[in-house]
Amino acid sequence: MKQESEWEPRLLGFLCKWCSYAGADLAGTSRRKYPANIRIIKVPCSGRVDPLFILKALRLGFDGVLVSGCHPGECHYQTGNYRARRRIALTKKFLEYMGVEPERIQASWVSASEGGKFAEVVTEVTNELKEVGPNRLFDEERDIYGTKITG
Amino acid sequence: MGLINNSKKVNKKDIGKLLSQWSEEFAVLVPSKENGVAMMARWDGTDTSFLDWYRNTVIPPKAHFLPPMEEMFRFQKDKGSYQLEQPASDGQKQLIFAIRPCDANALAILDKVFEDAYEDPYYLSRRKNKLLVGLGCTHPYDSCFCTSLGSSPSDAANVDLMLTDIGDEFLIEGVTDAGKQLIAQTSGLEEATEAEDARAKEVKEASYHKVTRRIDTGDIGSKLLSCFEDEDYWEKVAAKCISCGICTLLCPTCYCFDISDELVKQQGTRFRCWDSCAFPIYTKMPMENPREEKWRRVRQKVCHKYEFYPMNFGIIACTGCGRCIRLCPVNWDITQTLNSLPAKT
Amino acid sequence: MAITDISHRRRFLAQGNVYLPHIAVIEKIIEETPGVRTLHFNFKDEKLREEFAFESGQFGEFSVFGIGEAPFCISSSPTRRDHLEFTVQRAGKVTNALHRLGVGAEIGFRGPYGNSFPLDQLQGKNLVFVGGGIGLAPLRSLIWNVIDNREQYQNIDIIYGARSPADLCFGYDLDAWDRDKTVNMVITVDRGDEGWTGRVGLVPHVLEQVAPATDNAVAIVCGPPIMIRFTFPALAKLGFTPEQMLTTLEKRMKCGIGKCGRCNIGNLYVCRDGPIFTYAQIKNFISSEY
Amino acid sequence: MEQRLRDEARALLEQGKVDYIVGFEPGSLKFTITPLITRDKEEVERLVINPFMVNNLANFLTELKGRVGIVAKGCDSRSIVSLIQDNKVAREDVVILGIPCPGIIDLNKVERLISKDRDELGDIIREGDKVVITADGKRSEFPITEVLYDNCLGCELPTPQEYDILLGEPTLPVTDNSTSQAKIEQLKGMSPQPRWEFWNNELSRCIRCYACRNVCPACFCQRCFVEETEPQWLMPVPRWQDNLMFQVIRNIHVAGRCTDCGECERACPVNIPLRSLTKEMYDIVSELFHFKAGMDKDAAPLMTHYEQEEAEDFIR
Repeated sequence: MKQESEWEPRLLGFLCKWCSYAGADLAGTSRRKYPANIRIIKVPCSGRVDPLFILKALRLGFDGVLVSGCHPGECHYQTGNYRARRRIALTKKFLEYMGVEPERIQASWVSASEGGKFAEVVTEVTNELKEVGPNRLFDEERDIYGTKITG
Repeated sequence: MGLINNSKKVNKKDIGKLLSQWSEEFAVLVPSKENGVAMMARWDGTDTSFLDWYRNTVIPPKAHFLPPMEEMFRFQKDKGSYQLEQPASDGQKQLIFAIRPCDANALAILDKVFEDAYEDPYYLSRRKNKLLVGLGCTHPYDSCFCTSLGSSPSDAANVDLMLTDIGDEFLIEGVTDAGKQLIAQTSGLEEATEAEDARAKEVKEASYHKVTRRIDTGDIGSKLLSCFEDEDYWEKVAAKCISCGICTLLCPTCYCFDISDELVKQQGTRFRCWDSCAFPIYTKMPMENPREEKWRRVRQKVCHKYEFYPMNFGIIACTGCGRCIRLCPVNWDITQTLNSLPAKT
Repeated sequence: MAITDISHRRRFLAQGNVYLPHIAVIEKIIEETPGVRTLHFNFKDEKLREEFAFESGQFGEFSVFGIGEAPFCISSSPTRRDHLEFTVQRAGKVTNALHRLGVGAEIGFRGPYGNSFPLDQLQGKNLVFVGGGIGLAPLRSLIWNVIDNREQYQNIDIIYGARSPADLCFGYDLDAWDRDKTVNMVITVDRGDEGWTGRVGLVPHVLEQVAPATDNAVAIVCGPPIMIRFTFPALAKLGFTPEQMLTTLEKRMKCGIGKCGRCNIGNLYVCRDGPIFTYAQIKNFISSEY
Repeated sequence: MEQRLRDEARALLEQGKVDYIVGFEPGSLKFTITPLITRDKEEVERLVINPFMVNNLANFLTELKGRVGIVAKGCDSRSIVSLIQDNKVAREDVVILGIPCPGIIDLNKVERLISKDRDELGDIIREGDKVVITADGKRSEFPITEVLYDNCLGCELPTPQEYDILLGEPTLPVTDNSTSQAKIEQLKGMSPQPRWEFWNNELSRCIRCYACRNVCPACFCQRCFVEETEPQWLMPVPRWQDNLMFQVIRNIHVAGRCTDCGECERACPVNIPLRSLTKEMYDIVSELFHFKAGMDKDAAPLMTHYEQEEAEDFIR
């Protein structure tokens, strides 16, 4: 078991390839420092991000999920980010109601030229996740029907 | 068949003591409620309030023999090689207290499947390890129809010992050797008087007549065979079914299961869990599905219980517990279907 | 000449839990068509490799650990036992995973399950094999079995078809049987292509054209359900009785041993009572359940 | 009203205006109702209207082929409208026999009040704002709000807004918002950790019968994501983790379609308080997007639509 102090949050980022992914690239090439806690999945549009992806990431033990797309009005497909906004808003609110810390579900608008903003977002989110602590949401084992008693 | 002359009795007030005594040897399961859902669960050592509310459980006791889900084995991947590991048995003997005759009979139906050809080690080890203490019904539900299936609310055919509610007391009769042995080992049981034996007989007789729902099982297999291809009939019968799994998953005689794998970071588990012929995916193959349409699935459910299983094992795979009727969200009632089969054409 | 008893089954029971797969290793992979491959495998355990026995027509439950299990017939013949073979069409989760595996990969195997072709009742008879697509796999086990004991059987007709020339499986076997003077081999495709000079036509139609004699004959059919459905009437037209028609069926199966429930046709379970059936056994249910 | 319903239904079938009538007939158990789906004009004589007609019949619209005359309470009519919005049903293919609904009686509440099972009760009679229950010859009276379903107590539309024939006068709901919202408010009062534990405990009872999904008119997918195998999003085994994922995604999928008819919770055989999920989602949708399901058949479905300025505050 790792000591709590050594623990580093694991963040999964779904980045739109037209803007935020390019923004992340720019952050890298311009040597902007940001935490290495993020793993990135490139998506064709933030509108591609199904709430299932978010939930599955949490189920697999990621401490937080970041969906990042183009600023309103700048979607390559006109409306993808608006649709994403609705979905993520619902998912976040609903999971919060169920008892998931809202910090675990994050979203940002980062354009291709905002390498600096991308670095800031990842830094902020990582810090927030450090505050919230590790994702133990799905760890507990329950055996309500007594199926573990094999006899 | 109980030993009429050799029956014992226990006062209802002393049930807690009796269960405590049995708890020394067995893990005792009793009717319990989890947020209003009745099921057999580990006795907490004190609570006997189930005597006031218990008619039958929602979750059938089969859950303790064929659980909703279980780990079949685990596997570990190490440099491309697999090591399999079976779950360890804790060897704990169990006793199910107050199982109803219909649910005990259902286990005999499951036995035939799990003993057939290849033995199912998971089911059979759980089965061998449990003692069944039956409790005759004095308040059958309006959905019960056990008497149409050659059984009755006091049927002791598949329990180890049988309790009959004779008022302030339960009459106790040993049925199997194991049951009789348990009675012999149990201290504090009194001999029942002749009057009490007679009272028990009356209770059993009376309970039989409290079951009012009837089906006609005579010739049912050939009736079903003759209307097997009657698509119009089955479509009409199936119309209101919503294809959920309640009637099958919670049926004490349904045994269908699914097997699936999970692999997380080189650590894998093979699970098995309840499955239902009501689900379209149940028979779905990549290219086609023999039971895509709802009426085919409804027909399968009915025919399996009343035609196919009897062809293979000689008895009907239904014990008349009525759960499928009570729990159905649209009141799809198998007894209505069985009573309305079209006559031979 | 009727086939009356097809309950032949060899039950190979290793000690213990019937649901625990044996570990086997993929030794060779043959890409039959773009979506079909044959995998050669052998058990890891040497003792098991020696003792394992099966008969033509039996199947096994194959595991890709972490993905799941699926049933496939053993497509090699028990007369050729240096390894075992099974043939897989890419279709679902498990078959896709099997198509991703390479030589040396470990899989799980449980079996053999089910009954087998009733060799004792086929001996001395004329055999008509009717196969479609990957449905040749179970027939192939029997065909090699029969050819390896050629003197025990009379005429052999093989009518095999696929949707297109590219979909013909087991080309190496087809060539061998075609060269074999004691075998009448007929190959057909639903649609030809530029290079195709052979026969074109659906299997049931070609069967009627070939019109094998029914006297002392047994027809053994395997293919996609649609082909099976049309082949039985074609055979009946030629004069084959339901007891002279054998088939091997495929259904969704999870346990392979008659318990999990889903593979029934009427009261018969394909895994437990089959996969080999006479048409007489299943004709009541096959029209609506298969 | 019942006779008029039968007459209208018969006329619809006789005049060939519909192929099917979908309504309620008495069930086979006490106080139970069952859907009647028929093409037979004689069978419409079995149609009834009573305070036990729980099912949301809109559920059958997506599977019946042809034109359907359907009995609809307020919430059901909203489900129909929602299906029309989603192009799952054409308005001209349904004849809505609207029923002003004064609320449906929750037999579980009755059982708890009287401490008897439903088959042991003599009678349950609604008299205006009261309910009279007899059992063992004993008569007890309760305010109707004590036995109506929680969702009925929060009903916003007891009388269908969209109908072809309205059977009876528009009615006002008997509501009790604090009872209707009690469970949800209680949960909201808890801190996140116990709330999460509450849900994973409740969902650990789930046996994955999918009754919640299959009774739901808003769950009309031909193939549900739980059945997908490539990729496999969750395991078919009833583990609480997988059960919870199923419920969360189901709720997101029906957001903007759920009319708070309460059928999922009623159908659940293991008493999972599913309405405490669906109603909260309903309220979230209403709060964030000012959208209520099934109110306007010409409105765009929630998730196909957006406003330039909305729900931005959580985005960096």
